[in-house]
Amino acid sequence: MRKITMREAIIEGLHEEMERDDQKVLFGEDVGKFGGINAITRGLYERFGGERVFDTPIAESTIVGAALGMAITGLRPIPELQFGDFVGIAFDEVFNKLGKWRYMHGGTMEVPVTLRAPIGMAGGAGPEHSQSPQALFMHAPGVHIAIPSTPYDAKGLLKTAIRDNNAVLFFEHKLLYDTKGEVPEAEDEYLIPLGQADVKREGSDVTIIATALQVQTSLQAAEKLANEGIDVEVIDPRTLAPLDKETLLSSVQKTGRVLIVHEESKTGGSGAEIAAQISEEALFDLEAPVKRIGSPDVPIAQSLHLEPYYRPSEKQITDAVHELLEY
Amino acid sequence: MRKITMREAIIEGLHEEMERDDQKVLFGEDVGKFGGINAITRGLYERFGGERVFDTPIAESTIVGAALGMAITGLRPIPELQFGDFVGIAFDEVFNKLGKWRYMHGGTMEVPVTLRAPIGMAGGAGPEHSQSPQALFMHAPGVHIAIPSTPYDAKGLLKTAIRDNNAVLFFEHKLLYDTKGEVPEAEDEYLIPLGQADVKREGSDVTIIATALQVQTSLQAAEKLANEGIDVEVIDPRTLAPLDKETLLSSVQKTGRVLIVHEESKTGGSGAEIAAQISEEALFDLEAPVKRIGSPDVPIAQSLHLEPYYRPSEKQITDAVHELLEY
Amino acid sequence: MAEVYQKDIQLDDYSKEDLVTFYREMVKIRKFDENLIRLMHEGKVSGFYHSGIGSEGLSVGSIVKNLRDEDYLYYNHRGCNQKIAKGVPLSKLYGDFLGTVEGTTRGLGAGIVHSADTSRGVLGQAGTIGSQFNIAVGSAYSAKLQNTNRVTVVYFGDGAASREPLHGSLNWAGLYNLPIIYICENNEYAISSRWDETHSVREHIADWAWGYGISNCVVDGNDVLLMNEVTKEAVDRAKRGEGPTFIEAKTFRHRGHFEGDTYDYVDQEELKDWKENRDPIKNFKNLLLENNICVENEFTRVDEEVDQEILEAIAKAESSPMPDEKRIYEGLFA
Amino acid sequence: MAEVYQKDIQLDDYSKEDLVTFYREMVKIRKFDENLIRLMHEGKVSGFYHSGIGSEGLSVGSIVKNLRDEDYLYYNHRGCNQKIAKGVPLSKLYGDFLGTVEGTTRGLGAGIVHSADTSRGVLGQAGTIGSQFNIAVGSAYSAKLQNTNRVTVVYFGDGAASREPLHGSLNWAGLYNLPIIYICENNEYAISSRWDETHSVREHIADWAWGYGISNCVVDGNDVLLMNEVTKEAVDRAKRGEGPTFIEAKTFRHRGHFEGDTYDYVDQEELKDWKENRDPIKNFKNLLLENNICVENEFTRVDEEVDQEILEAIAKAESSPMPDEKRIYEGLFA
Ligand SMILES: Cc1ncc(C[n+]2csc(CCOP(=O)(O)OP(=O)(O)O)c2C)c(N)n1
Ligand SMILES: Cc1ncc(C[n+]2csc(CCOP(=O)(O)OP(=O)(O)O)c2C)c(N)n1
Ligand SMILES: [Mg+2]
Ligand SMILES: [Mg+2]
Repeated sequence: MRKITMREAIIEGLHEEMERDDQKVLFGEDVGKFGGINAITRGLYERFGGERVFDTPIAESTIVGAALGMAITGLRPIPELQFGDFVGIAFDEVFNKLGKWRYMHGGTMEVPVTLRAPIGMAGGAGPEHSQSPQALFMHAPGVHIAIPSTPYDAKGLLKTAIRDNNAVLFFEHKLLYDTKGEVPEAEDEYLIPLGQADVKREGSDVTIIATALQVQTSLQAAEKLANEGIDVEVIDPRTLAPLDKETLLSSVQKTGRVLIVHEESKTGGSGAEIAAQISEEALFDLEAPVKRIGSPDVPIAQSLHLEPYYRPSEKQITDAVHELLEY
Repeated sequence: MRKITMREAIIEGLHEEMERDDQKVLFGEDVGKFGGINAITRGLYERFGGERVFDTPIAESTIVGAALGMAITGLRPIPELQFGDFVGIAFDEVFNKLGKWRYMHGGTMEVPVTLRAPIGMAGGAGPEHSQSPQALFMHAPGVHIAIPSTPYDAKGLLKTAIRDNNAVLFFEHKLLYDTKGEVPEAEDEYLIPLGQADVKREGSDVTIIATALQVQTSLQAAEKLANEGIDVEVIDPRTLAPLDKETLLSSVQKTGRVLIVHEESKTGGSGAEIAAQISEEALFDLEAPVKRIGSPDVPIAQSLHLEPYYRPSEKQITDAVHELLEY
Repeated sequence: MAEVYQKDIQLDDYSKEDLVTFYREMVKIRKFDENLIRLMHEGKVSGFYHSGIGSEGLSVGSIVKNLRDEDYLYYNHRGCNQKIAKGVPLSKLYGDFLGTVEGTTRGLGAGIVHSADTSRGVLGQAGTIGSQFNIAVGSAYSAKLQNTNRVTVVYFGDGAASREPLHGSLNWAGLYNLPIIYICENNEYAISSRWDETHSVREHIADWAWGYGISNCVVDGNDVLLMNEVTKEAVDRAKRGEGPTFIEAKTFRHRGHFEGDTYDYVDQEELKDWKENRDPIKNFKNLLLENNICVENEFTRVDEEVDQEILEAIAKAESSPMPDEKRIYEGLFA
Repeated sequence: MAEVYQKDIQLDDYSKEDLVTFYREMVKIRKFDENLIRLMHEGKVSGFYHSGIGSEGLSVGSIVKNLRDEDYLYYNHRGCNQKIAKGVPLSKLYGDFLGTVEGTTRGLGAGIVHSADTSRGVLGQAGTIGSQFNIAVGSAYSAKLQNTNRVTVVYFGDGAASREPLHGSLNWAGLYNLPIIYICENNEYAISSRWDETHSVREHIADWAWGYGISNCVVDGNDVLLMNEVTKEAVDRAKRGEGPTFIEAKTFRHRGHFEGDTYDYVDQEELKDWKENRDPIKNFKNLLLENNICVENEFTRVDEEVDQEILEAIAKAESSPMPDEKRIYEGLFA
């Protein structure tokens, strides 16, 4: 199969879905002629014109609020936040409006919004341009959360998200944009359902549950551990909501040892909910405590020199696996 | 000891702290002459004047942002959000600015802001005026979270919060305002440190960890269970950040059985982080799965008739305790 | 500076039927409100209520002859005035207060906020007042992109106008030249705060729109005909593709912010003046009487018909069941 | 409509010393920037950088003779222009880029955003541009309540001006009559978007302030003396208790939005014109030469002194260590 980058995979997904019908409309800061600051919307303005692909003022809550207003009147908006951190300035729109508008107004309207947002530490962008805010929205009734780790997943999930009649928050880790992976040819269309975890590596000793960039780090750690004869299973939930509990729990049943790895800060991260579910539903399968690795509970320093102390590392993972195996 | 309501306790706390020095300034919507929609700021305008106690326009992100700007220039602001749900429209200010301004600018400034916000379902206020958003801020480096369940705790925590040189989010459950409890006379000043859980009832069979209104519900359930000979311990963390892990873990060690009860929706609630910490640090003390009770993962219906299906009930608690004891 | 909209209105330009319709709709709104308050006192209503009595003219004038079912409307949180004027069935609105499945929310309950009727373009409201500013420009963009000539109208109070999203919204509206009409129901108070104690304006709230190059004006919101005219111009402008309009309509609350509010923070003389001399229904009725368009018993008949309609609506809403617990698990996702 | 600020400036009203100071500060900013870009190319700098070259006059003119250490300043994200003009030591700013403990953040790193120097009233910046609008009114309120006569100045770009918080901020500023000055650095672009493609205004961005009853004007931001005069009036007004001012200062970026930006979305002729004919330093230097206030080699000396100062600052910053991992656990709480 051909190998393309996650950036290319997302661009393809956007082009294909924009092509399918005229209701799709894409907007955000610098997404038009400029093609997006991460070059993810490249070519769309030229192909679909300035009414369907347009630059907005710098006004994030208006961007997300307007997306809702479009969605309930027949469009299928695909807004972009320039940085995922900016969910904070459109928080009410994301948390309370996208997720609840349908339900709280009785359940007749549909909110087919796909909100794209790049996340993660990616080289000295500092405390307000490096965060991974996805966990907050696990507490938000009514929104789906997609967080791909490979080009294949990114394209398949994005297309599903855009076709879904509910709000999907689509978080893209910036350091993954340039990573390559196998993706079917454009003519071989595929979709990945929301709520289906993917076992990225089978194993029988320890289960690692990881998201986004940390899936890659975990797979590298798993290779290292394999050399030592430790057989690690790596699972990527791919969507945090819906969360594919079954796949996670059945792996725990098999291995009895769980490590959760994510880039958002540890306390209150997505690992908290996942660990809680495991301790609620699979306690007696566990042979060791549920371990979590997240970034430290402090704002992210801007210095490149310090960034590695935040980003969960291969070494942290192998150490944690070793610890788990001591039980 | 005299018994006063939580409303009276908070009013007293505010008056005492405003009195201590001129740097305290209190503002929000209708908090001045009107005395606040929950009558919590009653008498302050008359006593401290319109510059230190003032009504603002309806502009929540400005209210919180301005509080930060005041705090770093020598004041000790005590802003009020009229409803806790409105943290959503001041989210970036609360999550990214109050908590991070000091750290991300090198650590020299201080941010002594006490942000008060009434929370909880309290009679048909619907999906955007009934929420309990506190759990979100466990994921926010740099902010403290206080959430009292009694008049005594409310006053003691509030006074500590106002004197603290960091941002404290102070969540007041609306249904607690009229509940009475023992509070020392005004002249007998006391403070309650942040980060110190309170064992509201000692017991040896099951540990219930509950916050806000649910502490009261849990205590009632515990009474019922006591009649059956089941001895329940009820712990109120009082602050979710810092979280008094030691008190929680030592109770778990004693009982081996844990139920967490809170009003925010279950998924991603404060119970997730607490359960995760227990499964990480006290796994082998557990004799039963860690159970959580929260409100359902759907927006809160406006109908009074449906509200009881959201609010964690005594029956849910006693049922859960029975289940835990089956292990 | 925002101009005060004036127009020398010729009653002859209106058919008697239309004039009576204005009267009927205003009365319907008031009686809806009065009956709702009665139901509250009977302990049947969930949540709080913000009475819309005193500003019926504003909603009826702006909506009844100007907006079609397919036009989009975001109402405000005061009364059900705009929803009724836009044609949402009364029984459904009562159902939303009583929590029965007759309500637009099929039993979830809605109070004022959160009822919707997409068949009449009523797209709901945000519990955080002023958040509609963002949402409304989206609907307006939608209409423009889809070439539908639908107009979006967004209602909000003087207080809500101070929310930050207004800026983002006006900027979008002007920039993309959207078919949207902002109607600020300036009743001088936001809960207890008088608007001039919380707003910094050159002279009027509508002046805020001026800087964006958006058409704007101030109008007597209690004059149903003037409201009709000023909104008609705005609707026509929007349909001609000439973009947004901001209308600040002056009115006053006859009752407190919520039922139970002491309402002692307003000047009682001023309140009395608004009630006695500036009541939109009373004045309109007198106008029709003075101009010999109607006689007293025509009004009586309308009043009785409306009473009847309301009692039937209440009966329908009340006789409908409340949902069981399962209802809360329905409809989160499409 | 916002007026274009004009003033017939008499060079005689300025001491030679002050004029040379203006020159020196502008040169310092530019050379700081050029050297930083060099360090970037040497791979020593963390994060991205938004060069401030081309708008030195705006910051120097508004700050150097008008603001005291105790006045509060919120800078924007373009260059370090305002921080340098307000006197933050260069070595500390370089330290923030190089990630050494010499930086104001003692090694956390800051880039442009997030350095602070409270001893000079530099209170930091928000990574979400425009969020300072809210924070700044708090500081201004503080000064007013504490009767300090301190002035708050907040800088932001044309793009940031479209953020929703501007509304809440202008309303507070006008309402509480705060000693605050808004300086909009309108360099016509927000990343790739030309301001007239993203802003709906009557004519100027400053018109937005008009509706609030806030003093406002547009000014040539590349004329250091004009910037000095217009800001002086605003500062005096603020100190007299006459409230806020909104100044829209026109300028242009000589380089792209960030280092590495192709900057091909602007009209290259226009860019050339700004660089050749409207460079604030070049023009000011010519003015002083033409008016026989300085001779060429005086400028050369200043340039050399500044070069020296900058090299020393870099040396100091570079020779200072980077912190170890423990640093990240310091300073979260007071
Ligand atoms: C964002 C937000 N802030 C505060 C409130 C609480 N609140 C509800 S109505 C109201 C006053 C609104 O005043 P105005 O907009 O003038 O409308 P009026 O009630 O006078 O009709 C307030 C403060 C809210 N619902 N949303
Ligand atoms: C709230 C927010 N939205 C978007 C960004 C990303 N961003 C950084 S600078 C910038 C452009 C700012 O333009 P302007 O305010 O005109 O300043 P300039 O860069 O032209 O000096 C953008 C969109 C941000 N940092 N914060
Ligand atoms: Mg009002
Ligand atoms: Mg700009």
